[in-house]
Amino acid sequence: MAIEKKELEPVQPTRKEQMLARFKEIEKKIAEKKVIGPAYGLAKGLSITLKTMTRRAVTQQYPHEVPDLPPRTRGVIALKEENCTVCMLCSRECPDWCIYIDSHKEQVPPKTPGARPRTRNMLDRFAIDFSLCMYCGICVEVCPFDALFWSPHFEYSETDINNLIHEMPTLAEWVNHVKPPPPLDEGAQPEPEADKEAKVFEAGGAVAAAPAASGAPAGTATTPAREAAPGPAAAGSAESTPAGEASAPAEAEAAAAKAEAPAEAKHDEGPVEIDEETYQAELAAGKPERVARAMAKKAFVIKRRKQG
Amino acid sequence: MSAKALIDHVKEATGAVEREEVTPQGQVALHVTPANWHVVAEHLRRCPRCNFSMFNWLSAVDMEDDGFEVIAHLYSASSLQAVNLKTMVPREGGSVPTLTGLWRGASFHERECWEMFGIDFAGHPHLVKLLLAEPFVGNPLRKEFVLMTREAKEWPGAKEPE
Amino acid sequence: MAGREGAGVAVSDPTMLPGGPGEGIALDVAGSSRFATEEMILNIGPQHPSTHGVLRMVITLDGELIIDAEPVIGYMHRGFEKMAEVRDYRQIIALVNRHDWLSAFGNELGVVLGVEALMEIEVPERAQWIRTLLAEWNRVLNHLMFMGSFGLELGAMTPMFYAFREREEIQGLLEAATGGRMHFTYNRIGGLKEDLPRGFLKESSRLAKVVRHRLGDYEGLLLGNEIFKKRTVGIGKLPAAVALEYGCTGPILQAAGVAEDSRKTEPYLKYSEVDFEVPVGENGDSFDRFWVLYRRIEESLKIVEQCHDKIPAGPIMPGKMPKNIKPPEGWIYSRTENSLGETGYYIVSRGGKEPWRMKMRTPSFSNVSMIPYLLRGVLVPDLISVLGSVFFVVGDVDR
Amino acid sequence: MTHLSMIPAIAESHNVFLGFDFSNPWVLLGLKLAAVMVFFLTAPLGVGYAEHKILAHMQARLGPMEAGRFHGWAQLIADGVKFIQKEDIVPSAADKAVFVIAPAMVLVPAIMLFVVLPLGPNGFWVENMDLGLFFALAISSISVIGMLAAGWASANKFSLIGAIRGAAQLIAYELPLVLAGAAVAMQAGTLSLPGIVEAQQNYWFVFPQIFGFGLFVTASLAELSRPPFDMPIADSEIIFGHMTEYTGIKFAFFLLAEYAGIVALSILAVVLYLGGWQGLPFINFIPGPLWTLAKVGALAFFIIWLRATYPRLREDQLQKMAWKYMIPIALVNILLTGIFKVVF
Repeated sequence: MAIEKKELEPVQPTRKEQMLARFKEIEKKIAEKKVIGPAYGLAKGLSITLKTMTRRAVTQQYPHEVPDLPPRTRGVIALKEENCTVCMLCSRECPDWCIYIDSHKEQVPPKTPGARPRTRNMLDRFAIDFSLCMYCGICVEVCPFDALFWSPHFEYSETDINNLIHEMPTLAEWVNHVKPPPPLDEGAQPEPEADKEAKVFEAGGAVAAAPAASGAPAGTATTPAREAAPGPAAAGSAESTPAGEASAPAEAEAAAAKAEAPAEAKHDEGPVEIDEETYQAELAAGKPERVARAMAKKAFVIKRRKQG
Repeated sequence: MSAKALIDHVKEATGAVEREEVTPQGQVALHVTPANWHVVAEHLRRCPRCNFSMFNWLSAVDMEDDGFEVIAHLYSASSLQAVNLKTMVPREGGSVPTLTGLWRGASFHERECWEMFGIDFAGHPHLVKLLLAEPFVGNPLRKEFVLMTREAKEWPGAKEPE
Repeated sequence: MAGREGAGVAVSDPTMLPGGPGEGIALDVAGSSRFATEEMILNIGPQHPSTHGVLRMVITLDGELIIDAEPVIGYMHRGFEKMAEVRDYRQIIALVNRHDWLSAFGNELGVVLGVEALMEIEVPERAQWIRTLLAEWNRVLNHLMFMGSFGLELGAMTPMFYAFREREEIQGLLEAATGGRMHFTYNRIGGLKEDLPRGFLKESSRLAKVVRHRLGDYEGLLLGNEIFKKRTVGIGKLPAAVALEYGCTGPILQAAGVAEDSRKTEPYLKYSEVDFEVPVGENGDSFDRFWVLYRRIEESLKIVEQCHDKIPAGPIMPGKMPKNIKPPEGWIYSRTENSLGETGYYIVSRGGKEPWRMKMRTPSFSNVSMIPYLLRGVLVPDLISVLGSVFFVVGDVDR
Repeated sequence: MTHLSMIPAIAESHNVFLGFDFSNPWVLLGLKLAAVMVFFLTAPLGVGYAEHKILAHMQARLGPMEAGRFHGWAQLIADGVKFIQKEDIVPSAADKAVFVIAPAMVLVPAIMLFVVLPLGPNGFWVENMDLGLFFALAISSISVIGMLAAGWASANKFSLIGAIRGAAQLIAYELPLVLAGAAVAMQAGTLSLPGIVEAQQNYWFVFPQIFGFGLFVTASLAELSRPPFDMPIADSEIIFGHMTEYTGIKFAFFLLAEYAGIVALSILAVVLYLGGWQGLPFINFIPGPLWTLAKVGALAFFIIWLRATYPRLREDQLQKMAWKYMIPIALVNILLTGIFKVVF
């Protein structure tokens, strides 16, 4: 099957002039170098490397010098477990099926005496298998209650792949590394919900300071996705969030009413401290300090919930 | 050459076009029978008016009961026109004449399509596995071929919060 | 070893034969034909320093002269097309980031443009401009990588480090906006994930100046270097007709003398509103391919700079978006001029959340299928010069 | 015109070593051997470390910074320890005896080269041979046998290609090297290396022998397989040439020989062309050995600088360069030197 060779028109006539001009430029370039001499290029190269040698090196000495990563960096996924309502959205939207959630329903005594007791979902297990995770951020994006955050933290390598399944205490621990979202570009459209989200962020105590307000408000990370989130999920979450609950998501909803928010935060969501008992017990059990601290924090939150 | 002019021209010149298709986005598809596959392709390649000198890609789509739709995407660098040449072959024993004699680049694409769908390319001089390992059994892109990663693992999202 | 070896080596693909060997160099290697020498089969790869990835070349040698070459691919086949069939479109964006990991942004762009066209979604102006800006930055990232690695393969290691110096800064810039250094996952059907952070445009324009300034280093170390010219001029000449037959696109086709660039011929995003040129080579040899790459960086920086002034204020997602991304029944072939050439996604939708079929047309696949044409009749050192200038990413070849 | 007998330093007793007079020949021998080994083990490490740092800074990096705290000065020592600890693998298909002996065949000539190289006046050398220059050039080309042996014994196609390239290259470049050296010997009127240095009292030979110097440096680079002539080990084509299959301490021996080669050929170039230990006028108070080391350092820097800057040539282009250009130029150079000697 021999091919009949025929010349095809390689270039569109409209661009022919442009091409010719380009060719001339190449020829000129080549000619220029010829004039200067055959060793011009060799000498030029030497001068470039020598010049670079006199400049400062760009290396960052990593372990001694910690990189300053931007807030949006997808380093690791942090979980603010108080905010999780076990809506399962993240687990279902995950392309890698790497988020495992266990939960149970619990009867919660009514807030006002005489009202009906409510049931709510209690999170038993929230684990992310980082050996499967592809760091796409869809879970963070779909989370309707801001329980998941991206943290720029990246130093969690393990020597055994099984250790990359990180459970709730560790995920909660990483919330400490979350940075506030950066202020948006001047041309960005202000998000109507952004104010509220910034509040949620503050209330969580994840970071000391929310972004300096300055015109454009922060925290649009989840907004577009929320609009696009499938209907049933949104409905489901509404069901699982009984009104008047002192839970974090409810607080998020209520945060619009500005006066209430701080009061409630005081009631339930103060700064997370360490439960000394658990901490010592965990340490004695030979757990790493980091894990022990996380477990202790968890114990503290659970205790506080029981008291409250 | 506009899409319409091209379709008319090919229809007239070869008489082998079963049906044409222009999508709302303006993309052109010519449907032919497997027997006319090579004839139409040769016309598109050789006719100076068409001059589809670029073989862009070739693949297939599993149409379930209808069989497989084989698509060759051709492009003309002179008229900046693209055309999808399509034909339908049965699920089992489907065969299409090879285009390797017209465009050298067709070889790899046909080998890939052969291993992925099990469509034979009659006359291909070197029809062996390309991307898959030699001992691999099955045609992965057929719909009946299950994706093991989705079968072997339980979907964690299947749970309802209880 | 048995299976692949037997299939590949014994009968090399005869379709490669017409058209004759690559007219690489005039062979005046002392009388290689006079001796009755035995041919040697050499496996280059799958693990070899110059195949940047797991491409394997089975080459038949007479001395150092390559008589036949066959690429053996598939070592990194991950079944992307099958995987795409069980993912919804948002998940696919994260998936396609990863087949050509050096031009992740361009890949996701191809998918979202296709789905948007199918669903007839109007993308806000601001989002389109930001997409254009980031796509060009991604192109610069990719081209810098190949410029550096080409130098490294020819034995000049410094350009590689310079390339990474620049890449590091650009990656930092893109990370500030997208959160990823390589896999951006920044596009969404209809627009973008989130808006640019404050100060991004300022930093971007500073960086554009810096990179443009530092391009001179590459010109001095490679393009203008006599040894580099000796190694590349006239090596691996690819005629335009052959390049088209193999479906080569991007810098390789442009180096062969065809000004085909879908940013010009079928403008998408905002490419019709910015001013840039498509560099065209003369001889289609390794030097021209490299030169086109170099010029493409310059042109991309030009586009980047124009974008800074033209990005309007406004939303980044359309006001009315359908709740579920379910394109209507139909098909579309969405092609974009990606860093290495034409990346296309043939999406067949049956109205579901997931595509019925998504064929990925990747530039590297076509480029690699063309390599044997260039390799016949060149020397082993020129194999490196050819492999380095036929730009491919192995993940993009094998998908 | 200088004559051998006119040079005072050469006339000194053979018992003088490093400026001291020794009466016991055994002590002298032991000291000489120890000096060669110490120099052989330290100077290449110095060059190796300099290469790490200079390359790094030319590439906008820092290079080693950890080993030994201060700017990674102990990096090469750490490397050596690592090499010793590594598993010593001999491929099953290899020709074992040859495979094992090949590194020694490369290493020993590199050590022997240091016997004749003079660093300073008054006995800063081990042996002042009358045929010093020829000895040096002859010994430096023995390593090609080790290279071929390594390539052949490895039973690896890449090694074989590398070894054959290396052999072809060494043979091609030995010629311009020797011819350039011959012109210097003619000019100096002696083959003794200290004698050649003494002959440069008035002016360095780099001035009359500028072409010879260029040839000598280029040919040395080719002989050392240093970029831009590193095709025998071209790592992007043939992995690492004849060293591909070597691991651990054997591989370290090859590397040590390479860096010792840089030092040795730099000293040789300094001795032949740059006046050896002869300092510049007015700053003559600096001792001779320091002058030599400074000049060697400058040459080594230049060699490293080339590595940072240039891509490598192709083997056939290199051969063409040797046979078509460099050897004729070297011959013409000898002719001109001869005319120069006769006329003046």
